[in-house]
Order: sequence, then C-alpha cells, then structure tokens
Amino acid sequence: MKILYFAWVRERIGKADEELDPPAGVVTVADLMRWLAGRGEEYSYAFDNPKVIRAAIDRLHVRADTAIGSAREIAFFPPMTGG
Amino acid sequence: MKILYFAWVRERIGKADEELDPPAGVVTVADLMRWLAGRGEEYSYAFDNPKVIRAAIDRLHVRADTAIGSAREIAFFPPMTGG
Amino acid sequence: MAVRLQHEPLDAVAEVAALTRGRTDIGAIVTFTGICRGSEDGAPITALTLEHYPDMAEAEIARHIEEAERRWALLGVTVIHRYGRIAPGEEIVLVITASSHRQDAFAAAEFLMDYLKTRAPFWKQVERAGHGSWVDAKSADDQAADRWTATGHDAAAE
Amino acid sequence: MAVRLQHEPLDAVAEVAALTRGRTDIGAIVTFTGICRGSEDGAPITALTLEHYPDMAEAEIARHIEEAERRWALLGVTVIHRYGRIAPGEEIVLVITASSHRQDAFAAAEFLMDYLKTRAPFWKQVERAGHGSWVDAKSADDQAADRWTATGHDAAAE
Repeated sequence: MKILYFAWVRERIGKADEELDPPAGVVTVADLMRWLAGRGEEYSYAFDNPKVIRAAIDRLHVRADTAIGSAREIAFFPPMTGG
Repeated sequence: MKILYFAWVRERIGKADEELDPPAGVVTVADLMRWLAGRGEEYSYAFDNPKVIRAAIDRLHVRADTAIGSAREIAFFPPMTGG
Repeated sequence: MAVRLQHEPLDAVAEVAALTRGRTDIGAIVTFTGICRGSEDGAPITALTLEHYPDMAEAEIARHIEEAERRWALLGVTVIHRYGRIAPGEEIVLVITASSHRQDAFAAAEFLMDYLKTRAPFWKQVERAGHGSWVDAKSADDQAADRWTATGHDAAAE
Repeated sequence: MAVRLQHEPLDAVAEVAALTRGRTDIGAIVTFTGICRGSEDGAPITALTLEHYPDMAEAEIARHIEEAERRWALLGVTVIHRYGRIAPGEEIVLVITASSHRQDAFAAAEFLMDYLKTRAPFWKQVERAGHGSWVDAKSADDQAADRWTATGHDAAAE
C-alpha cells in the first residue's frame, strides 16, 4: 500500500511517500494513524494530534472511521488551504 | 420646469423633453402625471397606467406621492431594465 | 472608484489592471460581465439598443458604489455600462470589485448588479427583424434587489 | 468544463475567450481571481509556496464543477489553480462561470471558491525572510463551505 504525506505531515515524517504493509489489525484510517505513530519519533510527532489530520483513500476524502479495505493509495495531510 | 421622458414614455409622447409650467394645484408627482395625461391623446396614452411609471426629481428616484417642490428637472420612465 | 458610461466596447483586462496596478493588499477580484444574448424570451433578436438618462445614471451608479463601500471592505470598484446599439455576443456591463477576502468582493458585485438591473436608469429595446420592442422589467430582478434592504422595500426611493 | 493545475501565470482573457467564443447563449460571466497578498496575519511575506496532491486535486476540482453543474444552469466553467512559488501580487486561482442569467454564475463561482478553499488538496506555505511556515486553515472558510450542504456538515466526506 502506498502512503503519501503532504505539507507539514510530510515535513515532520521527512518523506513524501512510502510503500508499507500494515498488519491485519489495522482496519480503519484511525487504526492506520495509530500504527504509523508507533513507527518512530518523526511519525509520533506527525500524528501527535490525529484529530487535525485529514486522509484520502485512493484520492477521495475519507473520515478517520473509514475502513481501509483494499486501498492502493492512502494520503495524510493537514486541513487544506488552497484557493 | 424641465420634463424628460424615456423609453416608451418618450415614444408615446413623441418627444424627449419639454419646458412646462404646471398650475398651482399640481403638488405631487402623481398630480403632475394626472395633469400631463390631460394634455392630449399622446399624453393620456403615455400615462394610461400611472402605476407602472417611475419618476425622478432632479435625478433622484422618487415615489408618486413626493411633493414636486422647487424641482428643476422631473423625468418619467418605465421600470429600468439596465445591467 | 470608477464609473463610466460609454458606447465603446469594454476592455476588462485594462480595467482590472488599472484597479490592481502596484498593489499587494488585494486578495480577491470578482468581475461580472453582462453579455447581449442572441435571444430574448425564446425568440432570436438582431440587437439590443440601450437608452439611458446620462446625468442621472452616472450619479446613481456612483451612489450605489458608495453604499457598497460602506457595507463591505472593498479595495476598489469599477462599473462600466454601455449604451446605444449592442449586438448579440457583445458586452453590456462590467462590474469589478476588489477586496482582501473573497466574501466582500462577491457580495459587493452581486449587490451592484442587482441594483443596476432595477435602479440604474437604462432601458433595453429589443430589435427583431427591423422593428423594436421594449424589454419588460423582471420581478425576479426586483426580488433580488430587495434582498439588500432590511425591510424588503425599496429604501432608496423612500 | 476545463480544469488545469499549473505553475505558469494565468491568462484570464484567453480563458474567458475560450469559454465564450462563437456563442450567443451566454448572458453572464463571473470571474474570481485569487491573488497572493503581500502580508498574512498582519506581517509582510516574501512569497507563498503552494504544495498540492496532483492526481487528487484535478479529480476533486472536476467533481465539484460537476456538482455545480447539477445545482445551477451553467453554460461553461473553467477552474485554474496554480502551484509552486508565487510572489505577492501574482494570481493563485481563477474561476470562471458562464450562464444565461447572473444568479447562476454568481452562485456557482462562490460555491466553487468555498470548496477550493476547504476541500481541494492544496497547502500554502508562507515564506518570510527566508524561512517557511504553513498557513492554518480558517474556520470562516469551513463555515462558508458548509452553507452549501443541507445539514451544515461536510457531505462530500460522508
């Protein structure tokens, strides 16, 4: 599964994307954030306050309680500030 | 006093403006319309339905019950269709 | 603030450039362009001819811009209204509003257009196969303009 | 409908011309241009750098244009969003909406801007004297976007 990071999430983790294979217990987007936060200091810093992190599965906005299912691409980022 | 006519009011009366001196009994804009309507067939046609005619005194929109006072320029026209 | 009544075609680019030149406080620009359509009430037209009351129109539009400037935080407003004969596809009116934040520019542009439609002394005559007829005022335009007055009545005439 | 993400400066004139060329059914065109201001939260800035999620942004904007086309009678929509480093005074985003009557064009342009501000995957970084900080999302933008959903919640994420 490809994981992408944008803006300060990307800066804190120190990379823009990576290929990861989360364990079976990771069912929802929130589970994935918790699992990522345990992968090291830079990840726990990035996912320090998971409430403010937004997520997209296969390029569609999703809520934290959404099941990951067979997602190919999951992105994490701060609230958008375009326009 | 200068009286101006626009759009179909102008077309019905057959002139764009004229100098007139209404008698003392003509106090309001509505009075002036009634007086004008009595000036001939073209005027009675123009002021046939005074409810739809709008007026301006010295280039400001006014209601039919407004007193003419010392107006120098009074205009009559249909509802505006600009923009 | 700039108000112009002219027969000549509009140059929106030049007008926006004039409003923004050398400024870095403007964050939002809304432009509204009204265009002569090729049909009116479902039937094709040859042209529109706009009659206006020159001395009143300019002052009336300027007053409405001042009202918009009181209501919203604007950094610039330009209104240009054409008169005379205008062919389908040609521009009739241009409203430009500039502000720091988008809501002010949007609200002011809508307010000005609603007022131009119902209060500015312009009258459209439709030309069809050589003969003319006057465009009726639309009650939908009056209702749109009424949004901006507290009572729903036409405050400017009272 | 046209959606483009680009670093290059915007050409509003060419975009409006592309939308209207050869048509006489368009009566109203609204353009919104978002411009990089010279200060953010009261302090001067050197530049903005816009990061984006390319594959998602284009599809996301296209979906919102389709939503606007369902809600209002539109005859054309163009959205262009820039990314990369943008200096004060330069344009960031351009939205053009065309319709027969002005209300549709105004409403659709406001709707699209509210959505671009809150849902399109773009992030602004402010550059001040060489160091960068990310712009915080504004709750006023969320509230503006919420106007368009019946429940006041973010329907698109549910």
